[in-house]
Amino acid sequence: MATDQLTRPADAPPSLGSRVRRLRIDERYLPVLGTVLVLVAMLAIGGSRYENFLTGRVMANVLINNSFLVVIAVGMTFVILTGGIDLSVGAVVALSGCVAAWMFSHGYGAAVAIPLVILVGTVIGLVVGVMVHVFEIQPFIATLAAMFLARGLCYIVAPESIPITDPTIVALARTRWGTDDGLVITPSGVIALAVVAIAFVTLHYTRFGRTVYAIGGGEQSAKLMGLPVARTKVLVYVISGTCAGLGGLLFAIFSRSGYALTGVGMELDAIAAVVIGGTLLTGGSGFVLGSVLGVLVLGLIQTIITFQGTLSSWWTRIFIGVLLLVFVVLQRLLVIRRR
Amino acid sequence: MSAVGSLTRHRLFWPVVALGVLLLACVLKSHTFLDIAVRDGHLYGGPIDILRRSSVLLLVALGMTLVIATRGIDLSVGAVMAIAGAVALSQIAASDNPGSLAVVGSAVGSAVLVCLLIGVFNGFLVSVVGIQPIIATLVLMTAGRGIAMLITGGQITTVTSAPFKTIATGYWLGLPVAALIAGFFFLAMALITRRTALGVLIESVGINPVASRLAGVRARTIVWTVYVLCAFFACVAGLIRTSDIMAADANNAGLFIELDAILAVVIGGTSLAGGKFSLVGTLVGVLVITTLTFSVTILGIPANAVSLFKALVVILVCLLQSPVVRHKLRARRRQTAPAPVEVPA
Amino acid sequence: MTDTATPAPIVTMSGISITFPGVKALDGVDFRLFPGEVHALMGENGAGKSTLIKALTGVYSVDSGSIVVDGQERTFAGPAQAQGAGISTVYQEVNLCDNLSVAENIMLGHEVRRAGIVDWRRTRAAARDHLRTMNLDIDPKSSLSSHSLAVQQLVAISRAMVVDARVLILDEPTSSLDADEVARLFDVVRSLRDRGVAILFVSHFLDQVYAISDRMTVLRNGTLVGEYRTAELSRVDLVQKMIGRALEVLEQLEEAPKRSVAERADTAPYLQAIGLGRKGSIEPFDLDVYAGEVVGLAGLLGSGRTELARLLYGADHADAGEIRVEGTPTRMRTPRSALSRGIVYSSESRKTEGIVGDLTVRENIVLGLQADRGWLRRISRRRSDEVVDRYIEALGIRPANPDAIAGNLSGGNQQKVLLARWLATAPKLLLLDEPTRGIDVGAKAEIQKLVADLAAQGMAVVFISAELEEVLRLSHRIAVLRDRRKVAEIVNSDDVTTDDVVHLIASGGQS
Amino acid sequence: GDEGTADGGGGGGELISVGFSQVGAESGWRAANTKSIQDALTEDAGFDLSFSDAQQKQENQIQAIRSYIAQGVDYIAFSPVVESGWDSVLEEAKDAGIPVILTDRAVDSEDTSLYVTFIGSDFVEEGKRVGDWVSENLGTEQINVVELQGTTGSAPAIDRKTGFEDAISGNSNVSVIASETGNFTRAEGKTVMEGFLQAYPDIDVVYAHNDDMGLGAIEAIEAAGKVPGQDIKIVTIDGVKDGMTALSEGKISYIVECNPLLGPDLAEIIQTLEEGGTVEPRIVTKDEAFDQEGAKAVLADRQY
Ligand SMILES: Nc1ncnc2c1ncn2[C@@H]1O[C@H](COP(=O)(O)OP(=O)(O)OP(=O)(O)O)[C@@H](O)[C@H]1O
Ligand SMILES: Nc1ncnc2c1ncn2[C@@H]1O[C@H](COP(=O)(O)OP(=O)(O)OP(=O)(O)O)[C@@H](O)[C@H]1O
Ligand SMILES: [Mg+2]
Ligand SMILES: [Mg+2]
Repeated sequence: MATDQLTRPADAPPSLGSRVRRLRIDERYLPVLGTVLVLVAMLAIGGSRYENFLTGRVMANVLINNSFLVVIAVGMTFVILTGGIDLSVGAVVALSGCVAAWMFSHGYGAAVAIPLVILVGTVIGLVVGVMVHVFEIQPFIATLAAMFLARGLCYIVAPESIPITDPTIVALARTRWGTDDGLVITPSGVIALAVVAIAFVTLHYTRFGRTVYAIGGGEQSAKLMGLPVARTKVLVYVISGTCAGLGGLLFAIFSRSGYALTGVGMELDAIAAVVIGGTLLTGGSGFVLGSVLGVLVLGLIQTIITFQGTLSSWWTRIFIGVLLLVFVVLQRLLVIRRR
Repeated sequence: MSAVGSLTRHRLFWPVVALGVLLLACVLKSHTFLDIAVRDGHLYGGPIDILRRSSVLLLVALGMTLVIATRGIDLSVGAVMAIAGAVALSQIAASDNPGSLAVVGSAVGSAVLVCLLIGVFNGFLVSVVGIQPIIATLVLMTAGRGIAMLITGGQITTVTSAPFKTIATGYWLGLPVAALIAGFFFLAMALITRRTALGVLIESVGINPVASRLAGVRARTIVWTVYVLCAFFACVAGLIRTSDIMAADANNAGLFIELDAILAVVIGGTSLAGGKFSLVGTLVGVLVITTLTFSVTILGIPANAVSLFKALVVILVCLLQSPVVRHKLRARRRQTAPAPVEVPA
Repeated sequence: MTDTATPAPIVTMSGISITFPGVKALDGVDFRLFPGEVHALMGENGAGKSTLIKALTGVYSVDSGSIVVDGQERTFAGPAQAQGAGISTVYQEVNLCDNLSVAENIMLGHEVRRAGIVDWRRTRAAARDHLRTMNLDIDPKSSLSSHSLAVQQLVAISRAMVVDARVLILDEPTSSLDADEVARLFDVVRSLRDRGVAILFVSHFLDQVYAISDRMTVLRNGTLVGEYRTAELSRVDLVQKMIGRALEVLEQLEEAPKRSVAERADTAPYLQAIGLGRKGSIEPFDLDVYAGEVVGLAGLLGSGRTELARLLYGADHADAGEIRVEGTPTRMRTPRSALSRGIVYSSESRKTEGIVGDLTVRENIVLGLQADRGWLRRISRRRSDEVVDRYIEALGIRPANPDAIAGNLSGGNQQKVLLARWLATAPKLLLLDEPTRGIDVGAKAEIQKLVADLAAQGMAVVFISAELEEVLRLSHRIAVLRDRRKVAEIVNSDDVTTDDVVHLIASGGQS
Repeated sequence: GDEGTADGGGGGGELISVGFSQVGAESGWRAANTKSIQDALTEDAGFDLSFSDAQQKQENQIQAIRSYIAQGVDYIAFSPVVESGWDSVLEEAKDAGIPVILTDRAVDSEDTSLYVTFIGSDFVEEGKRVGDWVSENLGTEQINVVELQGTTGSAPAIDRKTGFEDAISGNSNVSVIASETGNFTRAEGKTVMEGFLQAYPDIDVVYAHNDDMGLGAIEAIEAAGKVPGQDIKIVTIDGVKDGMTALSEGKISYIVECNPLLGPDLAEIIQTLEEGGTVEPRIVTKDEAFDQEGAKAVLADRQY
């Protein structure tokens, strides 16, 4: 696309008030657009380098393998949009997985266990929300403490990894809908997409969602505008916690086990996905769909590494770092060019 | 009364209390904990151990404080530590004479050089390209460890080199060299930031970058500089950590230290939103965290409960330190003894 | 209309006291607001006007005193509750979210919904209607940050109209509006008043206060001076009540003769802009500024005055033309390069581009000096005491405490701190963008006098103000801008009137 | 989208393609393990190896295995990060007809048909052998043992703890007075040991779950002015080169080996399967145990 389409016409001086001509593409979408472009480029490069890469099966796997991360990134998006951050999600995923495994191994049915497992996340989110809002503890620290807490509880609940044999979970893990050549979707994938859809509607079509953006734009202003800042701030952490709880459930389905060391560093993956998706960590600007793209980018990087197949452990890390770098720099340049 | 009041109201009151409580618990468990003995002209004992052990975290937190003051964050410090160790030790290991001062000197020098380059790279991404700090440094957090492993070939490089060993385990004037190094840099930075205008300019950039730029402050250069400083301190920390075990462990050197460092900075009262920072606060934060880690072993907390124990202490300190609780406590005190507030006209 | 007091006040505040660390912002203040009146709250910068408003709407909790709304004692937990009770407020600094669109800012919390889902089409339509009442024809979908401060101020006012309020509070709503917008706003205010809405109005423009208010309450130093009918209080008396003494500077200035610029024809201009421009922000223009001269920039909202000043300062990069300082071509890459050549710029948006909020007054004032010197050579405590004390004194910054946090100062005092920062660097060329915005009468006169004196001492000044009178009073030459283009330049003299300038603006320089 | 028969990127069509998913590169032991596998499954030996490092994340490993299935490799081998949670993906491999071989760590699947064989060490047994040695050689009088555990929750840490406890349970002379995690690293091994030395003045034996922590403990003991191997005895598991060196110097007293060199065995297993043969469902590697003399004997030709 031509750059000049995006610059404002310098001639035709507009009259009072209406001088800001609407851009063909809203500036706010640029980072997401950047993500899409780089994603397409990655697919193209991957497809040209590796056989069997651009197949339905591989693409489906990217979503299937990352459905839990999608859900977590969605929750994280809410928090980051308010200008906060949630470091506890990785540990909450582990905790709810452990609780799930513990409950199943103690004979509770899926009908009892599943809601409770998600509730674990909700409760931790609530604790964080109260710490952040009522006690004005910085989100980074409140969620870091929650991370230690959740991880600590993991060892209490499940000192060893516990397999899950519950028939519902097994069925959920096994079910595949789709075509024979591998373009399939799992119940987890469907749940993830549903969460994305709900989050999208919530963020863009409800007052709560708009308040989230407003808080990110300026908490003080939002307060003075008479918006329910307190409730909203607590709620975003509850949402993030709940998403992490659900993510933990999806992970438990994905791995059919609960393990205390699950999800170490997963919060960074989620944050990276959100940021790659074009959301600003300072809050107020970004889209949940961007976060989904961010997860896909991370998933694709991982896939490319596997397809490459010759990277040693250290080159793997360097490669991931370099791809991340190329990615953020490209995206940044795209955005600057368009400004 | 009012002296006590202003003391308890101080930002660092509760962290210091926490430190005291942890030390007390350790003494109750192990009565000789606080004893300091002189052995071969060196000081030994719990407090000395804590000082020596704080050195690594103090250095990392020192750089982190400055970065955080500019509204940034540096996740790559752990990886930088690993690289510093890998560069230095692989050089010493490759030399014919690992015990020579010159070899150690050049190894340390090249480690510092490499780390400064890393700092320049981080700073460039943040200040020039304009990438959000957490992501900009995430790049090296991931790749950096890979680079360190590339240098060591994935193995743990072990050497025997007396001069290098001195860095972490040596004593000078009866005090551990590591603590002296960290103390030196701490004092140097404290002096530089407060005796020159660097401190206030860093704060200014952290509080309002736009206004600072318009006021003529070299916002970009300052941000760039703090990342270089942060990498440098991480490098020194990495060398100490490496010298401590005389092995370059690319995978585990400084793993998750960024979280501890950030925690220390925040416990010390510096806000992650940037702006006003306190190096003394950071020192207190570092001592609290080091003592906390140390006390886990002394108190014999079961391995499975360590994380929970840490979480509870951190939450408690943060809660007590939070503005709301401090305000509540103050209000209660005022109710019991109402003091007239003098206001200058 | 409502001089024969309406029976019951809708808001009664009595004995309100608020103490901040080190400052008693309000001390036993009483205040009444009746339905169907426009009530002006008057006082110097830092008198406590904004604080009183924030006490009413629950932003601050009061130390003592009671607030009765509609006959009921109330303590609001925050603006949300106050809004619920029918009190709609436009706070002093524009408090909107600049990451959101105009429509969203207006309608936040009041979006048109169907089954809980926001109907954006109707919400935008509603926003457009509200904008129309303010005579603002901008795209509701456009982002708020793309508009100038003045437009943002109008948007903030539009937002206050969304609620069907019984009490409307406007804290300095007109500080960056020009005459047309103010007139428009007053039409709206009058019609609201006639519908029985109680309106609380704060402004430092005495003309406006006299034009719109029915009654006024005067505060000084956090204490109540009194409540008066506007019609019964002369301007001189009002000013005297506000500042506690008579004001002479103002008269002095009125008499100052407009200096002829002929005498400096032989010298070279201090700064010369030739074909300087930047795509999308201002078309190439020529401008000379001589030492000892005040060049005024006149134009409507968004005419490009700020953009022009920013180019001269290097805050934005010019993509055409060149700048010469004392005849030598100079590239203004960053503010620093301008600063090192003695050019300084005081921004119009002090909150985002001026004051460094969490630093102290002292640190803010010496920041410019310090930045110029570099980090290594810190300004000594003695030197900074000297500078800071001098400007606190000269500009009447209150509280006169160099170690107060600048962000906690009242709006007007922050503006003074900003001015002090630049004056302290002893610049050669002073670019002042709305330096008197939100400044009280006394201080405004002081600042105007200061500008005139500085020019007389040989400083070059570029002066931007939404108040044409002010521009006319101070400038030797006036450059007229329209639609981001310089359209005319006139030499000021006693026969130039505001009407002439308005005419020039309207005709685009074609007269 | 099948690209026909151009399998293996144009090399000899006879190569056996193997996908190997490694846990990570968290220790020197692991690096040796990786190297052994990469050295054994070379093209010269008739293999086309796809290697990937999961960086200690189970999700990465599952992703990698799925990816191998999509690529259509002939064999999949992997060292599971954790014991449980592999059923789904192993079922997928089974459905795709790809044999799976587990290396180093086992899975707890009830359905043993999901994988062909497991090759590696028995962690419980390792702990037990150390415990037996301590009990027999040192437990003749009252001794206090402190334990440096591996990463909390990890299988080797749990198993080595269990094995050791089993072995000493019969000997009332041996008591474990403290047990703390050192995360399998030297640095943490050292810090924890420093704490132990502060808190417990009468430590006789250190049992470290791997050599690295043991080496860290040596540093701590020396710094405290005591002599490792005499004042305090150290027993560990793994047998990496640094550990064996310390053992030969008498600083460590006993090491039970945990052999990382699984590459040749893995190659042999695949070759056997390729030729239609069968292998045992569980192949436990022959792990040696060394004392000072034994260490001196093998140290010279120790590869890792
Ligand atoms: N949050 C705060 N913390 C400390 N002091 C404050 C705070 N807010 C206001 N003040 C102080 O209270 C006093 C009154 O301030 P206020 O903003 O009410 O003045 P104002 O009358 O609105 O002035 P202006 O005309 O300049 O807006 C000032 O001295 C100010 O410094
Ligand atoms: N970042 C931006 N993006 C888009 N448009 C902008 C941006 N900044 C300014 N503008 C437009 O350019 C116009 C010129 O702004 P400028 O602030 O220079 O006007 P001004 O003459 O100083 O008016 P004011 O009296 O409002 O200060 C603004 O009204 C705004 O519509
Ligand atoms: Mg005010
Ligand atoms: Mg302007």
